[in-house]
Amino acid sequence: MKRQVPLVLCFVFGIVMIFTQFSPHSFSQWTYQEVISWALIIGPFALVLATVTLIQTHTARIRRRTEHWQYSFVVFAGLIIMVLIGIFLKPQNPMFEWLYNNVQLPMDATMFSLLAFFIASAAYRAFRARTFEASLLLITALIVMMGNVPIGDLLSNDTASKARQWILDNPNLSARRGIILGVSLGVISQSIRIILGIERSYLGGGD
Amino acid sequence: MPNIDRRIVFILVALAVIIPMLLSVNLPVSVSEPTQKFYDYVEALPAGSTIMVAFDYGPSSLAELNPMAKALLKQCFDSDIRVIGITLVVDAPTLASALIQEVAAEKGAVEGEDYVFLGFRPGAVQVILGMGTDIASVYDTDYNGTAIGEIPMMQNITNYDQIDLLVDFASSDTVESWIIYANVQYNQQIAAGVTGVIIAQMFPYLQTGQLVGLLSGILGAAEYENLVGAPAKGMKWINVESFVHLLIVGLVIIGNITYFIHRTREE
Amino acid sequence: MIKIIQWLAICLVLCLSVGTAFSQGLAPPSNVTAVDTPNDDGSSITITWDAAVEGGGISGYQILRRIADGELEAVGDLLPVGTTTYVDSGIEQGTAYAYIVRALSETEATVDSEQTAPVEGKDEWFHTGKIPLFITMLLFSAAIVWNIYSARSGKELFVRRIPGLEAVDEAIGRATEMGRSILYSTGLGGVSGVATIASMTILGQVARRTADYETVLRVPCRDPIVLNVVREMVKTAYLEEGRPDAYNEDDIFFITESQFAYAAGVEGMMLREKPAAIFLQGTFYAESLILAETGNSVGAIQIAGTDSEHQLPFFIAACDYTLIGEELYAASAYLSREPMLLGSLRGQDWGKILIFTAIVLGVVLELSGVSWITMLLQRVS
Amino acid sequence: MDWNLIGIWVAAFLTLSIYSVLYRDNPFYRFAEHLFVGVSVGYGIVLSIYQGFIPFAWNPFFAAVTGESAIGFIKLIPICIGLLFFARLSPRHTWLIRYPIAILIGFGAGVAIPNVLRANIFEQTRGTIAPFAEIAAGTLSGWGIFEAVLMVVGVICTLTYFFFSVEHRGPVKWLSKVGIAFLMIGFGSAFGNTVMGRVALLIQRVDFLLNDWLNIIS
Repeated sequence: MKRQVPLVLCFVFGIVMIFTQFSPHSFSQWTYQEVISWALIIGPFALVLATVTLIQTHTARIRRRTEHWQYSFVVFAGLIIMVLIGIFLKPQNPMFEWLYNNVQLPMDATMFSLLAFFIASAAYRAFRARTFEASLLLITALIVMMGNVPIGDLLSNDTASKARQWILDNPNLSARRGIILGVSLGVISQSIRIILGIERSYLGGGD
Repeated sequence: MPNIDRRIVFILVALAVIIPMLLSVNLPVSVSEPTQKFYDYVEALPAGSTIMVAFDYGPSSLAELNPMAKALLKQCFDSDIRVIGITLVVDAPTLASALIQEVAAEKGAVEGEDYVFLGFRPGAVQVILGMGTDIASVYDTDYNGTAIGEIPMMQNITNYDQIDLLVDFASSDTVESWIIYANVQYNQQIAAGVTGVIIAQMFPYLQTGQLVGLLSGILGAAEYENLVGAPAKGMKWINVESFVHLLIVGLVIIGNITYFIHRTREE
Repeated sequence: MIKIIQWLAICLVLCLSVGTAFSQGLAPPSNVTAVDTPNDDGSSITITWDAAVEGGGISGYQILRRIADGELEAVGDLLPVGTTTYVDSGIEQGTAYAYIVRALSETEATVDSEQTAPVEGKDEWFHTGKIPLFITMLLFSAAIVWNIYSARSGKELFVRRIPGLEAVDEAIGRATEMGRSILYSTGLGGVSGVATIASMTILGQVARRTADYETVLRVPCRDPIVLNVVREMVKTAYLEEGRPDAYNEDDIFFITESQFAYAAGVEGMMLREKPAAIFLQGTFYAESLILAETGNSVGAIQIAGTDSEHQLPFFIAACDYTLIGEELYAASAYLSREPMLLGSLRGQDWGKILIFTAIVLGVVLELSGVSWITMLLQRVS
Repeated sequence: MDWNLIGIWVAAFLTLSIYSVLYRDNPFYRFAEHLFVGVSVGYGIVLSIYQGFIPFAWNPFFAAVTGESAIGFIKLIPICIGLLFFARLSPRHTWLIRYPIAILIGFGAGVAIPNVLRANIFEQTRGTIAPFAEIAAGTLSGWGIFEAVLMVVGVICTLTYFFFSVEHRGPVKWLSKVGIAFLMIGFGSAFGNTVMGRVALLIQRVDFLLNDWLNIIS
């Protein structure tokens, strides 16, 4: 029950999904569509579970008074306000949109923009031409960076953007292709192992 | 090695953004081939064609993708191309809906006739596959809850067969999903506008023709604004961007010079 | 008199026009066939006919169909001249349809082809166009499975040296000498990710060595399920090395599921504890640079490994050693010597040989004007 | 009350709170960071209920209950599978969570195999060979021929680098050395492009602060 059934389920669903892709029969197509919509239904449950875990973690932090435990209340406040307004007034409600546009959106964008600062700091402290390979990476990066902005063309008489385009189109493309081919083989081989029940680590440890 | 406080570098970055922005510098922008191809493909569509636009990005990528999405929408509404907006990303619908409405209001496009926004459905791959047979099987209503059967422009649209081009504005692996599932399986023509982070991995698909065109980050946005003839944020930001790139290039060079001096001294 | 001339004129025009029609031969479309469209779900019938002779006066075609002895009905729009096939996808399955192709001239004269035999749309169980794909899939699966079994039956499988891995012992040794801790992050991925699985396998091996040296191994986790699996693995490693006493469960802990908060947490740890060695193995996103740059600034030996392409440049630039993409998977096989991993690694290499062969053969054939490899790889829609 | 204006002030406050971490960790940053976690999770829940659960599970199921179309009852299967996720909350029944995970993983693997094989292996191999047809037809310039050859060399060398079951000695070593050079160029391009993205975000935030909030630039 604990190990065999999941392995069988995994096998059956995997094989069915493979088969339906080789079969244009209307029954296969119907099955395909139906199972796809199941995956859409199962998804939200996982999200709710993740939220429950989040709530548990923060409740534990408050209970144990770990460092900065007061901020866990801020997490709850954000969560509850968003959920209450969203559920009762629907996501199209102006109040919900206001919260999204003025609270979530600016914070999300700002968080990621912090990386611009870190890149600059890393550029000064960490990016060193220590080896031949590292130098190649650095030089390409500099060319692409300059090719990505108009000032590069202004300083180099239009060669920067052409060089960037050539690099992206040629050596970059073949490297990507090599990676795509290799990683895809890895993904397919893992998928085969999963369907055949050889790879079981997703079941976690225990019996 | 002089290990300066990284906060000094942070201040330099901030200045490199603020000063050029206040001075509003203007540098000429040329147009790259993938952008031109994208533009030409859309331009060649006859009036009354339909484009599906997937707004697959959240707030963390709006700086790069909003300007290009706006430029494309302007072009579509100007040349009577109908737009179906969707998204595969959970934090996108509010942002995308606002964006479409903003451009539609400016261009006088009518909701339900010139454009429709269908919103978000979970399970990216399943959504893409589902629309291959029947869009209504995935989206029974639009974002506002109007039944799809009651939307005038959706009357003659069942699946990808009636969609002339799919444009994916993306910040993650969604372009690959669109290619693997919509292009390979349903032969849907696809063009993409992507963030800087994922540009490099798009080129294999461009060469095989799995992508008909590509806009790269804020530069692509500036180029497209240029082509459409509606300079906006993209053009303005790419100029500021120039100075920050110069600063970073300078930092790398200074860093390496000090590194080499240090190394020679050690030897 | 005028009337007669009028009549004559009309007659002349009529004769001429009939004559032209005949002389230009508004011939009926020939060789009209209707067959069930192959490789579909029985929802369409394909009609084909021969192209019209040039200058035959034909300006277009209209497809007509009838059910048994029913009325003729027009299907679809007028087709331009030059068309030779039409797919009628508006059919009912299980009903037989007979088709007629009607040719139209510019003067709106029409001529019908002969009626085809009635055909039905049929469901197909297998898409014949996908046979190359199917065979490749079976071959590759067989290669993987065969290699796994041969590895399990005790055959030694060779894995090449992986540069970053030699540094593992060096890093652990250095941490031991300096009496500082080792920090190991399994990244942001969930338990089913290929990279996370590989990372946890490597962690198991690192834990065996730290158990021997009694070096502190700290593992901050982002996913609660990963946390449980990691604890189990590290505990087993310590047990097997005979040092269960050295295992401290609190060294493997949950930080938070939020991306940047996790990064901030790990960054804080680096700054406070100044670990001598840092392992960043698994799936990483934008936070990769924050981690690698901070690690660099505290002077730790950093060994990174990820299959997240976008983050690789940052790791390569800011870390001492980086396992690139597939190398991460290979490293887990190399260190653990687990037959399943070794076997599939070799199976994947066989796949690569197949791709090599296809490319080289394809290039040679293409250059000599033969393009069947390209045809074989052609997409089927 | 002008909600628009309040919104801008709130957004500006939160933006500056997050930037304050660049100086050092402080209560403003911690407040913003925690608020961010709560709000984004809440947003995700609301969206997946309204845009996922209701249209795909609730509506068809409701139609089945009211007798509109009995096929909706089939949705009970995925709903039950989804409910099994909650088994994790009970230590004794945690193992039940393997059922939905196994289904999702099996589903994903099954969908992936033919598609990845086709799009990433067949298509990419074909794309590598395709330019040689143009060479044979004589439609490719000298430079184009060089690029096509470079492509094949790059792909083969990169793949050789990822070849694990032979020792990298002799010619293999050289091929993989060339491969790593190609890889580095690839990563360099990725780096240069990533910089563009992150900086664009920063510019957008600064534009917001100077333009929308402080109204400095017209």
